[in-house]
Amino acid sequence: MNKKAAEKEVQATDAAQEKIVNDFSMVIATVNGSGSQTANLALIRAVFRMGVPVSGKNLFPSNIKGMPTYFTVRANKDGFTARREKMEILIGMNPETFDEDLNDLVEGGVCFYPDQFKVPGTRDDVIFYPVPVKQIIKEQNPPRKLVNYMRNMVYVGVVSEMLGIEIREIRKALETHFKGREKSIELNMQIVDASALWASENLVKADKYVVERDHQTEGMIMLDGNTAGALGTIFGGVSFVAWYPITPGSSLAEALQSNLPRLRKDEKTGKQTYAIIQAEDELAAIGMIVGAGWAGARAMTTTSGPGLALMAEFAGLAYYTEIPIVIWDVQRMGPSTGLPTRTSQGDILFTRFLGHGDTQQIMLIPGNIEECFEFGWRSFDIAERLQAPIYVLSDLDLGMNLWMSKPFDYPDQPMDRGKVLTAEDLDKIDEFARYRDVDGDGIPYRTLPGTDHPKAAYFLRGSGHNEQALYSERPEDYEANLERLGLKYETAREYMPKPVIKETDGATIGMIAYGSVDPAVNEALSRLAAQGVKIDYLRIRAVPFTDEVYEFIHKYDRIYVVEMNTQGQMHMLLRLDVPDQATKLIPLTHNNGLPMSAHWVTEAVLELEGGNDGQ
Amino acid sequence: MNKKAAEKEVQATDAAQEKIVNDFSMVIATVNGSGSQTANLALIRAVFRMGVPVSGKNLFPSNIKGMPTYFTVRANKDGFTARREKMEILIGMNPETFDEDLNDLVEGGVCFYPDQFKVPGTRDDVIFYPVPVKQIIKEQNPPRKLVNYMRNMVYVGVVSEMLGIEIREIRKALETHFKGREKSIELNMQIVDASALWASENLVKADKYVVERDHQTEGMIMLDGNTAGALGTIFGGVSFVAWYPITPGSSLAEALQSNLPRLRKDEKTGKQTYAIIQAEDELAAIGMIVGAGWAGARAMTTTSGPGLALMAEFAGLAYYTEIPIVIWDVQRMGPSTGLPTRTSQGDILFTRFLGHGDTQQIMLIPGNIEECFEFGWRSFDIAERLQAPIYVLSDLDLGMNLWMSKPFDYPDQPMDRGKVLTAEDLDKIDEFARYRDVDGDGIPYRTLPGTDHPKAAYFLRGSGHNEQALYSERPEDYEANLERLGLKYETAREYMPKPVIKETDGATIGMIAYGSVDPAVNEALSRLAAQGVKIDYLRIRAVPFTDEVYEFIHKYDRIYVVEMNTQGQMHMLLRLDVPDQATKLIPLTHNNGLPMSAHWVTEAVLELEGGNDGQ
Amino acid sequence: MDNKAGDKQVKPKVPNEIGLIKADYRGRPSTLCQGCGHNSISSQIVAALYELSIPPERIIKMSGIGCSSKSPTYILSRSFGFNSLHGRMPTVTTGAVMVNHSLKAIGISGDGDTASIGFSHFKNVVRRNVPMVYIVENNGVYGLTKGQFSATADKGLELKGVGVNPFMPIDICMEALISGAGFVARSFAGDPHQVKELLKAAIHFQGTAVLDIISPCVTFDNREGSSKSYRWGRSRKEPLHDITWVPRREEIQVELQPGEVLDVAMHDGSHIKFKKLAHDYDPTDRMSALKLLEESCNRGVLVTGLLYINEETPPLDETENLVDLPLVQLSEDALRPSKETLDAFIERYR
Amino acid sequence: MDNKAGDKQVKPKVPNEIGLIKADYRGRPSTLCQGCGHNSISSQIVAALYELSIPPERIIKMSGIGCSSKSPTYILSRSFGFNSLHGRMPTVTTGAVMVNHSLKAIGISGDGDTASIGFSHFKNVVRRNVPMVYIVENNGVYGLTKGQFSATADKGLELKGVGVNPFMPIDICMEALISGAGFVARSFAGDPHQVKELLKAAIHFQGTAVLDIISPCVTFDNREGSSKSYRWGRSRKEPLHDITWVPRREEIQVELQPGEVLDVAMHDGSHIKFKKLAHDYDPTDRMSALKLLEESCNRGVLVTGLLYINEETPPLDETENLVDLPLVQLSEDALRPSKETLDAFIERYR
Ligand SMILES: Cc1ncc(C[n+]2csc(CCOP(=O)(O)OP(=O)(O)O)c2C)c(N)n1
Ligand SMILES: Cc1ncc(C[n+]2csc(CCOP(=O)(O)OP(=O)(O)O)c2C)c(N)n1
Ligand code: SF4
Ligand code: SF4
Ligand SMILES: [Mg+2]
Ligand SMILES: [Mg+2]
Repeated sequence: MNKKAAEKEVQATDAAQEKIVNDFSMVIATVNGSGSQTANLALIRAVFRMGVPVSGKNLFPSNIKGMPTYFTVRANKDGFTARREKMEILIGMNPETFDEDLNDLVEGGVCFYPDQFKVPGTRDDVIFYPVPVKQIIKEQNPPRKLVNYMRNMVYVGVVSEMLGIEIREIRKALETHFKGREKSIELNMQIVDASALWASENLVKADKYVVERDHQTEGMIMLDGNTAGALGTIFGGVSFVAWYPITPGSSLAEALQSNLPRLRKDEKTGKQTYAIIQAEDELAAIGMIVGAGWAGARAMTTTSGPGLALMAEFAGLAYYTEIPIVIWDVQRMGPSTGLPTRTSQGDILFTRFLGHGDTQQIMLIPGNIEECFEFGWRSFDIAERLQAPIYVLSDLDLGMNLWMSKPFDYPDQPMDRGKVLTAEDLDKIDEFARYRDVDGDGIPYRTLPGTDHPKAAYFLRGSGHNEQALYSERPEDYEANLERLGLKYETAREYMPKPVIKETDGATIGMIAYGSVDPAVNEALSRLAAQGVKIDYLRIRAVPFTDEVYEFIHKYDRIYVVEMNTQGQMHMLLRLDVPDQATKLIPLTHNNGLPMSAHWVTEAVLELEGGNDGQ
Repeated sequence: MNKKAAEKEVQATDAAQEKIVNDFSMVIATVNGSGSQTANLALIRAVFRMGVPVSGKNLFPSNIKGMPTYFTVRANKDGFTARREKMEILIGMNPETFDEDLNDLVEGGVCFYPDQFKVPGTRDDVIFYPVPVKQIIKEQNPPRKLVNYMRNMVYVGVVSEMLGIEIREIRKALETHFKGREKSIELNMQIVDASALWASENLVKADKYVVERDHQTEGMIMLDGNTAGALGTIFGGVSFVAWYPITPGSSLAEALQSNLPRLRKDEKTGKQTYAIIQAEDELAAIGMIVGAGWAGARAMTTTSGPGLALMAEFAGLAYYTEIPIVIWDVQRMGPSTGLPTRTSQGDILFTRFLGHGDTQQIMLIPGNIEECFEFGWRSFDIAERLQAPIYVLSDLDLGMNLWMSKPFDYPDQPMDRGKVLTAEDLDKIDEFARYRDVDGDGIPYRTLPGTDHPKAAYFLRGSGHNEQALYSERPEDYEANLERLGLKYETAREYMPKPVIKETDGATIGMIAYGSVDPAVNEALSRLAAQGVKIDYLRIRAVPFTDEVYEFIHKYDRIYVVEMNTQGQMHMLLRLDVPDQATKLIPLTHNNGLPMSAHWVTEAVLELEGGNDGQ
Repeated sequence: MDNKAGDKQVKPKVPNEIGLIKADYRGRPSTLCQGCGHNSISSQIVAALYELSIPPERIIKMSGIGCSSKSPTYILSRSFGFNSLHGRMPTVTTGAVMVNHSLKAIGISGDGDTASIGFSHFKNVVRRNVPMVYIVENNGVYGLTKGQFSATADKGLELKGVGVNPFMPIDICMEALISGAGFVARSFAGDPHQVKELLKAAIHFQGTAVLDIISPCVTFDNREGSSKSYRWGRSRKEPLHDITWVPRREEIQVELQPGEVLDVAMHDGSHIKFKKLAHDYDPTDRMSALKLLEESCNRGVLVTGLLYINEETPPLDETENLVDLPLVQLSEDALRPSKETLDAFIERYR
Repeated sequence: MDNKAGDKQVKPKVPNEIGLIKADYRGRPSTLCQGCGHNSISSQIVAALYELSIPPERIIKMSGIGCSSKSPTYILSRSFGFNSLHGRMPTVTTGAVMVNHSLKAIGISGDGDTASIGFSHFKNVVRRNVPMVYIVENNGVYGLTKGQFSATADKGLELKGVGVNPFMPIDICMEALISGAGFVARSFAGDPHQVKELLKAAIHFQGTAVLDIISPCVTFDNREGSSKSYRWGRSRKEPLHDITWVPRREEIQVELQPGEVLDVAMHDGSHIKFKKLAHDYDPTDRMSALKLLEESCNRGVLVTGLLYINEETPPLDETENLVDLPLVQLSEDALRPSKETLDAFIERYR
């Protein structure tokens, strides 16, 4: 809407005067590989630093360049950060999808777009701001090879001006981004300033959306879950990483690759206190960490569904030979290759039973980036304590998108290296038997290769073994071992992170969810409460379950289990554990590659409980 | 017992006169690699051909030579062929295990042994027949390199004589074994005859066990389940096999390798109407059959647990891209490498969820060798009809042991090649969409590579696709596809073999089992009935379940689910499907590598129902 | 590009011998980066098949996962295709061609796909001599997962955010040679003519024809000094010969000076003509090929051309003694023996 | 066996330099077939380590699955061992030695384990130069699964119940060479002296030392005409040289005629002496090694000895620039940065 034309209209519409403060989803529609990341990060960082709760989600194709990509900034004064199905603000930079993109704008929504695009007649309920991107670029004349990339800075300037995002926060965001590289900062700011100026001179605000300074994010940090996980891992004392690239597991390894040298070089020698190896495939990756875990290191890998599938045989070996390792499965959409750049929670069942022949695997499931950090270090304590592979099931939404968090808590306990016998320990005992249940908790003692004691050695094998780790095909030995493993699985419950429970007065309905659907559920619960539907909420953080989970289930008339997969996988695991409560558990599953929305959860519940959601 | 000493005793013990006819387990304890197979087969064949129901089980170590091996012949006039925990007759040829082996003899049992062994004083309730193996061999003087092997023929002769196994049936059995090679037959028979003669002259029957001619096996055949499966596969029109050696999956491929040339060479040219490839690993094996299945062939592989684990990624691909293939998983003891030569039913859950991200795999579970044959051919019909990977879950006991059967029925229907569109078909339709649900049953139409029509081609991928098989990341496309796959899984139930149900008047208890535990369950049920515990029995033959299974569960107060794994895997799958009946399902699991025994099942039930088993 | 004898240039709109125009060989629009080497190779596959007048229905396009493995989408819409799993293309191709040997398989893979996760399958498909064209679009990086080193990356190469590669690169051609390949070529995506002629010859080879084509990744590794960059390819390229594939019936038309040309006949009667360039090279000697590769690696040059050809080893369908009719076309009669056969056969288990 | 200079023969009951007798290096009784080549190799491993006076606690025995992979059970009861998964021994070994480079890994594998299912891992462990001794007990068959062909079986070999092998064998040594191995030896289980000396040298090599040892399977493939049989090994064996490993301090005692001996120094100061036999062979030239292998395959002979040695490539722990202390011995202080570090570091995400 250009200034002249708008001025009149503005006076006419009072509606435009009702401001909507710090509450919108803004979608930036670009083309993959067009270099919009700096611009998008500048916008979200600026809003975040103005004290407004935000989240940032990148919806990108499995492709390097040229396909439609969306970055969504959700700002919400109430702290809700889940995906929304609609948006209030569209920055439409992709001509291919422009018409379609408009469909998802709410009534009264806003659209910024390059003025050479033709606006289709479909949305007369939307406020359009054409922006002369080409012209501004031409006037500012940035270095030729940066022209395409600078187009993104135009919308940063215009949108900031129109929404009230402070330009100095944009500058600070760019300073962070360019780590103080002055020339880059100035070049970008030149476009931002010019564009903001153009907007102030030529556009009249006709929409309701504004950003105003707040204090809710003070002291907080913003990053993606994979980086958080990598940092947690580093503070967990990881010393061996083997991995094979795969989206969305890769960026966790890459965050290790870039941060380990910063945090874990030996100060005197500059040498590494860790090794990180890009393996030839996932079979090798897990094989290497199995070797390292056996030898006594804190070892981990990171992967995603297809890679996890390739790890199945080793997963069984690690389970059965009781080797501590940590496997991050950053879940993506399946089955099969699926959608490598879309999120899902579809690996729950597969992981639980990973490996042929009666395995019972242990999973930690972070629900936010703080927990990515925490489970990053804690998973090693648990793995070494239980002498078992631990699977950390994150997902693409949590792992690759931007989330706010309070600064991470430093580990609140020293490392638990579990039951390891040293040479001195061996001196004190009569006999060492690798697979004997000395303490009655199903967890045996182990020695580490190289332990300099004649009693120390044992020969590890995935086949039949007795307590002394000697080869045995005796039925009694086999049964005893499997029984002990069963007991160990029970013991594991003690070490699992407890669920997070949120209770409301008078609720007779329960809801169970886990992982990255947490923000959507939280938001949905508040909407449902507003409609008089009171629901208590339990967020699972580990399998096997702890008592709290069973108790929770017993308390309610019915319990909705919300998850992002097709079969209702956690629902199935719960059902198996509480047969007498099985019919009370109602699956609510949604699985289309997009993060869960509060709207969907609300609607799904209301459909069953009566009522409907506004969105 | 030598003749002189015995004569008196015989008169003394009247007990010895009460014959026990056609009812014993005879265990031949030897050393792996000692060449006892010919001898053992001669014995079991002879009994079988005398009309007595038998089964033969080989309990062998994961080793080539030198470790203890047991061959058990169970003869039973009532047709019960399950493993027994005790034996009546021991042929103790292994000095290493001799003392221990004696422990498993019943009171009044019989032991044949080489006279140089020292009998420990532990079993004075057992009748011992020392046999001068060395001396007989020395007298007969067989070719030097056959000496060791011929020692086995000594016990054939002696035992036959003492039990009343007809020597001419031994001869016939050897004729079969040596396929008419006269010299071998004569050499062996020379030892057998001499040994029988020695026995008749020197031993006095002091035990009760005899074999008498009967007519129960007339017209029947005897073979192992893997050979039966291979034959079924061949009559199912298999045209492509890829495999990687692994016990106990190998012998199915090897039976194909030896029988395909006999049955499936082109008569005119002598060329092969099939290809069989030993792949570089299991990933390659399944990859090859996926390629072949896509191209339109009936393709299969055979493996066991560790191999199945390696197939997980391809299993997901085949599921999601809807390629008909058949995978035999001859189950062995897990987890991990486990006991490669011991049996289990531990891959049920792993197979059901094989592949990351919401797969729902289909399993056929043969319970006897007739069904190994039948599912051998039928699996292809089902795979092509459903355009899905079909897992045939056999196990080591069924696959590698000897079972009686009536001759296999020829397939009762022509091959079902499923929904394949030819060039002519394509002429008649407007549009071909590979993943469209035209018939409302979730099963789309496919075309085969090479179909000479411009509309025929499509590009198959494991990633997102729409109905036209074009790449798509659209949430709607993905959801629609997963929904159709869910519908197809429902459709699959129609094509599944129905369970086998055995009802008794007035039973209020049900029992569910599957696969190779069938003989033990049948025998247990008859024992339980004798104790007044009436139980109806349903044997599952496929997953997903058909209506009969659900109906059965609803009918009883409680249902025991008997299986050979640790977690109660089928029990879990059932529970998931009938949440309102979940508490009625009681798992009875036993998993130690040995085939299930009727005694164990009976005891387990009686412990819960009251009473106890005699064995 | 000069118009050589046997280089059957056809104008795109002119129908070829089977009445198809070039567009009939095209695929969907590429979604790879502009300038990606893989796109040039796709164009040459389209051109070669068009010029060879092969019905697209007789081709199957096979791939694994990667940017390279996406390229079958951008060629031959009228051919069936199979975008399989990362590294497993050789396995699915083996199965497909064994059950339908009337199809010609073109496998397109990447260096990650072939030289890491799928290495053993690559080596085995070559060893078995599965009839197929095996193209490696070799860029030294994992394109699709955003630029990690692949096993063919140069030792010492530094990539942004990844670090320095400390390992010696795997040489795809050497590996193929050692595994007994009968057709081993190296080329460069920036040399379309050579790529096309090699493709034509490869398609007419009866076993596994391996083409290791350096195919720059403009997004992650086209930097100065990388042996997988356009600049390196253009400046360090040393073609061994000027190669031309000549169909059977055109043989007569080829006129080249004797002595300058080596002629290798193929099993189907077509020929490959090698016109001598700088040095004398005998593409029928395996050891020379190995030595050449070692040497060119030491000298830091990119030798291109058909390094080795030898058609002695039978392709796998022959080794397996398959009936002439593709297995997928056999009728129920041929696949299922009769009831009488079953009844008679079962006798051995009495 | 003649008592050669540097061949440190110690009587079994006599304590070695660290006070252990030979029995301290033994394992559990073998359960392999009598006469199996693998058993002879086991004996030589025991002998070599005993004679080298290496503390068994410093050794880790690594294997995959197969008869060969069982053999670690039959040696070194006082060493830790890991009988892993079929084909995956190289991967677990990589992990183990990277986190504890004070251990010496001895990997024992079979031809099935290494040249089929684990092929890619084998190639990669060599490429990365993981410090370890990699022994392939090569019998051309899958012993443990009862006699199927492995990828190293001779072309044309016929086995009972299996048929005729139509494929060319994989040559483990060639593969190792191509992958950049710095220590490549071939030997024969029937030549205990050579096996032992090669083992001693291999243990002192700083990277991956590959020993391809022909080890007859008496049960499934010891038949006349098989290149993996005892008879073939004995009659067609052509040792390249008489090899002796000489510890640092004994150097002086070795007296051999100059000209007849090639001496190669190793990084730790020990030496390998090659005494010339029939022909002149230079074990430091990779191309000669390849040529020799090609040629000996054509001639149908079994060349044995150290085919290639080159210690230039750093072992993986060096490449990765690890601290001197094994990673598993690092204290919590070294592994977990301080709270202050965390608080400061996290600032970058504000
Ligand atoms: C089992 C598995 N692991 C990892 C991946 C992730 N992945 C996709 S493409 C690729 C590498 C592709 O590299 P390359 O083959 O060289 O192809 P390019 O993109 O360079 O053409 C990887 C690791 C996957 N799809 N599947
Ligand atoms: C994943 C997997 N596939 C197959 C097997 C079965 N298997 C065990 S040993 C073996 C082959 C062993 O051959 P080789 O390595 O040559 O050892 P050898 O027994 O000949 O010494 C096979 C195929 C297995 N254990 N695991
Ligand atoms: S990322 Fe590299 S390989 Fe992939 S399409 Fe772009 S240029 Fe090609
Ligand atoms: S089967 Fe062969 S490889 Fe295995 S132990 Fe016996 S002889 Fe050795
Ligand atoms: Mg690449
Ligand atoms: Mg072998």
